[in-house]
Amino acid sequence: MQAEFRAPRRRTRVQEEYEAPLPVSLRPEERSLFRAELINQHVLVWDPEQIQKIHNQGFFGKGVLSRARPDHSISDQWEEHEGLFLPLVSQARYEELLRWAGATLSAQGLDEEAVNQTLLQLSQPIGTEDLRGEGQMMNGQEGPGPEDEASPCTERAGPEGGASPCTERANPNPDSDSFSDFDSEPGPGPGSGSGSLVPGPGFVLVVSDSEAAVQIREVRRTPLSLSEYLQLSLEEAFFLVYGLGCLSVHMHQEPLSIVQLWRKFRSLHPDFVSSYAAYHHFRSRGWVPKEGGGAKYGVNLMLYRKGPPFYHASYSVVIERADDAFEGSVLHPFSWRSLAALSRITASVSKELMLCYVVYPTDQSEAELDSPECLSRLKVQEVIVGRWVSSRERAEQDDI
Amino acid sequence: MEDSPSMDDHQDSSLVVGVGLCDSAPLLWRLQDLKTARRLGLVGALLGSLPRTPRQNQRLGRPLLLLPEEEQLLRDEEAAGALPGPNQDVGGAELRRQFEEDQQRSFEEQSVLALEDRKSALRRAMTSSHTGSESGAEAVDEALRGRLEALDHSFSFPQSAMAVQLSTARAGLSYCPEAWAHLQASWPIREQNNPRSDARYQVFRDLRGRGFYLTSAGKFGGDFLVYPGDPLRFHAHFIAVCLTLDESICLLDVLAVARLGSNVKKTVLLCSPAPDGGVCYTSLQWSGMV
Amino acid sequence: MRAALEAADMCDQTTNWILQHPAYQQMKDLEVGDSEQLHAAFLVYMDLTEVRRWKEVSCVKSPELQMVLLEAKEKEGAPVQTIFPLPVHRSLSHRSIRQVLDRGFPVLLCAVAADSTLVYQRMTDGLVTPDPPAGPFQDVGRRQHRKRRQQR
Amino acid sequence: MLLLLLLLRLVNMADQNKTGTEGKLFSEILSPSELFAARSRSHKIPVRGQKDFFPNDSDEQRQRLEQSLNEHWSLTSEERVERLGNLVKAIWIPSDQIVELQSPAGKFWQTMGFSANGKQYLLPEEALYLMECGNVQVFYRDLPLSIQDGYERFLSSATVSLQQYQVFGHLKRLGYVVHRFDPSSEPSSYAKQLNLPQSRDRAGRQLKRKRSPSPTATCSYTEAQVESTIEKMEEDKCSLEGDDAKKLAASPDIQTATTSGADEGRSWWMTDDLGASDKELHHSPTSGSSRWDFSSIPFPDVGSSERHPSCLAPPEPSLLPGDLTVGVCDIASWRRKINLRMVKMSSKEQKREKDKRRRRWDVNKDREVRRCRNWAEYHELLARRQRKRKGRPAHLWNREVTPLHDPKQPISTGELLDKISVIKSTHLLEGASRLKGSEQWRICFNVYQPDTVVDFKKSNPGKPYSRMCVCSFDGPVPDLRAIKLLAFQSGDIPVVFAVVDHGDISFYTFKDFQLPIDVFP
Repeated sequence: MQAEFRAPRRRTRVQEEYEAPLPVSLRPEERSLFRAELINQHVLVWDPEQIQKIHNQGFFGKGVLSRARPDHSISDQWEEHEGLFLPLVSQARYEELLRWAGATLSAQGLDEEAVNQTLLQLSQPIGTEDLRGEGQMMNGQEGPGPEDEASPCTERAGPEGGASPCTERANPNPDSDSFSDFDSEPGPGPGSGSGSLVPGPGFVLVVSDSEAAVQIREVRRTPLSLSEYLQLSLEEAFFLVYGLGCLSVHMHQEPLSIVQLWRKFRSLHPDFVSSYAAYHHFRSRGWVPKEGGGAKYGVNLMLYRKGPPFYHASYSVVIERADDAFEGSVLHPFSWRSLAALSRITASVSKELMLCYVVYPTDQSEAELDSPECLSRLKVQEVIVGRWVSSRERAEQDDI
Repeated sequence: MEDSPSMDDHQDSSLVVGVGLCDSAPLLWRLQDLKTARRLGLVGALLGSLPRTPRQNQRLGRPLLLLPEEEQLLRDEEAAGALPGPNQDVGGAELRRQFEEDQQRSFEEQSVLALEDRKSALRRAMTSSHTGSESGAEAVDEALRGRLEALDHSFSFPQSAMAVQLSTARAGLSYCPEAWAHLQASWPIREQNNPRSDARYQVFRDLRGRGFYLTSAGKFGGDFLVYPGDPLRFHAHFIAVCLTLDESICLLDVLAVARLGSNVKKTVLLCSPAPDGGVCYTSLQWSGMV
Repeated sequence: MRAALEAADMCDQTTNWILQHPAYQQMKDLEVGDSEQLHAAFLVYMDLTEVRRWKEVSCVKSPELQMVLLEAKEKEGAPVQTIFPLPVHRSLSHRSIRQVLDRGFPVLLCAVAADSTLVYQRMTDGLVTPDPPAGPFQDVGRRQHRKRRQQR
Repeated sequence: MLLLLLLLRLVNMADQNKTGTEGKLFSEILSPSELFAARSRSHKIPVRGQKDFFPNDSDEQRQRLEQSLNEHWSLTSEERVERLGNLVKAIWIPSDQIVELQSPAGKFWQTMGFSANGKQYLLPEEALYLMECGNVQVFYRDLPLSIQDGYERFLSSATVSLQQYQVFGHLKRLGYVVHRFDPSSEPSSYAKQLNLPQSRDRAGRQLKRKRSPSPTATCSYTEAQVESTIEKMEEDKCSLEGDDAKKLAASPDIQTATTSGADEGRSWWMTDDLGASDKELHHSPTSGSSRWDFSSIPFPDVGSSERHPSCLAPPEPSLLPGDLTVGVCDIASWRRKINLRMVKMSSKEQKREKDKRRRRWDVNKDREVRRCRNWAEYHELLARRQRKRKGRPAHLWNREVTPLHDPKQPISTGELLDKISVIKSTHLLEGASRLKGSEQWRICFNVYQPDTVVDFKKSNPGKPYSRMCVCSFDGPVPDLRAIKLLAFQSGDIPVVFAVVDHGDISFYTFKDFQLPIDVFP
């Protein structure tokens, strides 16, 4: 008995444009390889521009400093100051940042004297004229403003990506490899529009706390920059590498081959083959699986049509494995109790509960599983768990 | 928390609950047993069709199915007695004769009652005709009186009109003392001697001891729904999830049940028997952090 | 001086700022031997400090669990809470939760998904009666939500 | 053990002054006047009031609780009282675990019970339900059975379990028609595929119904034998199962081959392995133009409904490899074996097939490949492409396993998805026929919807609305094997898992699904 397909629900207010289904360009001349690092068993993308592409084209990963879209900025509040739009930072917060910068410098072997000198230098107020002189202005219209409903950060590759004081350094090409075709695209150039100007990243407006005796309001350098990173789940990373060929994952500065990556991920996550098979399957059907959403509902994945900004999730997915006899060790030891809970939660948010069984052939050896080529011998069985309601109450009906 | 009768009262015979077994499930049949169980704060679940309106599922009737924990609590408190099973044979022919006599007597009594009923109906008609229009009332009265007199000779109460009872509970001894002993020793109920069912029982006992009422919480992903008072009058406050202290649970399952709890505005309680004989409770609530 | 400034710049593409962050270093010094949990703890730390702007966020080691826990205050003057970060695909036992509760502070369990999504769950010792569903409180959730939207 | 109506009442009265816990007698028997009075009692169910959230010890709350409890007890205490004339009399036959009617059946006969040897019978669950409804009074040894007797005597692992009866009663109370499921009455998938007419033999059916195994009992030896025969027949065509078989069945000109494939003998104008030949047809890079003009080669349509000669002429020798000679073929014996009915596809299915064909990656669709006039040119093209790929990162491309897609060679999203679709989808029926039945997972009941009751005929109940598998809440959740097994057993009728948690029953379905492909440009 086939479950009927229920149309996904479109979000009512969509505030962004759809860029592309996947981060592979249709134009061959465009940059085609992104770079990520494997750190602490997690895959992180650093480059702000790449982050935006990988996230916005297929909704891979999550910004480590953001709730969903990678859009962290040093402050939620931006204010106009002498014609410049600047992120607002309290004195206390600024000093906290200074302390961290100091700790970092000490850790790098600088003596106390040098550290203090550096910090003093760093925290000097900067005249707005100097800022303008640095020629790092952006069009204020594009810049974030406090009134902007779409948060300061929907803009791509804008100043919010990171707050490095060293913006004059171009994005260093991370690869020693021979990606000669890598053309680092320049970020959005200064526009022609009028309005307040947004200086490049690295500058903040420091304002003293309201109780403080001396009121400060000055522009300073950011002592410490925390640029947003995009964290990819292992499945997302592997799909970008193996499925799309558009990402290379580095560990200790060395790029990993597909098989190396596969082995590494399997060692990190014992169920990686199953979870990846399910992930790959959903991607190959054009859907957007998100693991983070699943955590909110107690499942492995949430499945979106097109992407979370455009549609509500349609399915909560629990991944199971089965062998050829359709039995075998289960990943998620289900009881009716836990199934009842999942089914109820899923129904209460108008989604459907899907069990995704990854079926392994019995004759598949451990050696075979050592390469992603084993995927072609796996099968996927999707099952929709539904509840049947018996009582469209027929209370007084004459039963025969 | 409302007071519940102490379990120590079991010396009082009225606090002995007769339990019948059906397909190895503990069922209560007799009203007094149901009431006693309720007084002990045991809710159970009604399974049968309601005699008054059998074809609906909103309100059900006897029998009352006890949770394994409810049944065990009664046993531990020596407040349960085994109802005799259906298979002990007692004098056949004698009983049949008694039954027929009883039916006959009942029929006779009901005939009398039916006749009386008919008569009083006619009398009511007469008195009501007096208050009606004056003209013709006499004639009507006359006719009614005639019918009233005729009733005595002509009235017949057909056998098919006799009301009979389809008894719910089987009549019999309230419980057998020997069977009671038997019940405590080897009651043929599915004994689930695993750590989880032990945990469930200890939690049940502890929460009941604190005055809560408990019902099954399967559809909420937990073991018990915990009510601050009789479920007839109060909403449940907690979804109790019973587990041993060292049992490992998937974080995803914790998230699921906690999410469900906040959806239905109940606190999820993780409950584990502690080494000191008590129970540890941990409340899970939505953090409000999105 | 230029060199020193560059040293302070953690956006250097060859060195991840996470690995250089003082809080990360502190967590590493706790030597819990569970780098996945450590990373989870650090993500939660960053969320509390950078996104939610909690105060006095610090890390401590749970010797029983061999895991990194966090302590923090929601705002200045608020009571201390223990935050228990855990990767989402892990299992846990009630005993481990009790060990965190035994620290004496209210506890937030934070599930950390592989893509760094965080789900916080409040845990309290004993029976905490829920708020009544009906009445004037019914709308609180929605109103708060609206308030949050307005703040943004 | 028996219902000791009068005796016990008398004894009870006599013993009323007897105190103490031992030997106290009990009865809840109504007096004739109570019975008489019960005729005019209400049938309304009182409405429950709003519940409170916190107990506060107030008198008001106490009063409301008392009122609720009183209402509750008065409702629960009520006994069933019926006019004798409205009761159907029946007797319990423990040896057969069955109830025989002694007086004419009521309306219920339309949907319940069966006749055999000129007598009318009710299954124990039917009898118990009708006792609970106050329709039937069942006697044993000339004494009426109480409801308790009914539960304790009728329900067992040999008939239906208490949990199964809970589900049965729940559905019956809602008006559904519920019958025991008889696996032997279900045509096998093989029979279904052959379109064998279902036996409508009334007597046969009813006999079967009587003998129908209880939902809990194990299946009999003969049934097992029948099943194994069917299994064997199904195994024979197993090689054709799955997607390939479906594809084949979809194109009419090879449809006949599908069926004949079940036969031991092979047709000599088709290749042996149909699945493989199908793949080859679409994936092997064939050069420029085809030498064979398929539109001019007649393929034998053995299954055609039109009159055909019983023999096929030998194929044109130029189409055959040189040293092969093929004579005339007699197809009459095959025509008798195959299903000659048209396979009708719904418009949905047709569309799906069309989509499938469209999505299939065909090397010949590649414009550059089409421009190649011979193998040499094609090889050259491949080499050219190879060279182009040289600039690619070595750690991804110069290894044993390479990415599925090369971002340097842009293709449309649809093509891309197609290219990376390396994991096959399967469906619940695939490979399900080879699964052996299980004791744990059984379908208990056929369920028919209440609105069909008016036209319902027991002799020809038609297609059930759903089928019930009753599970205990403490038991396991079906694994994929169980889901497949029951889906296969039930065919196109949905299987519902009725899960009994104490007094609550929840119904779950596990339905086959294939996520549609969603392509954005």
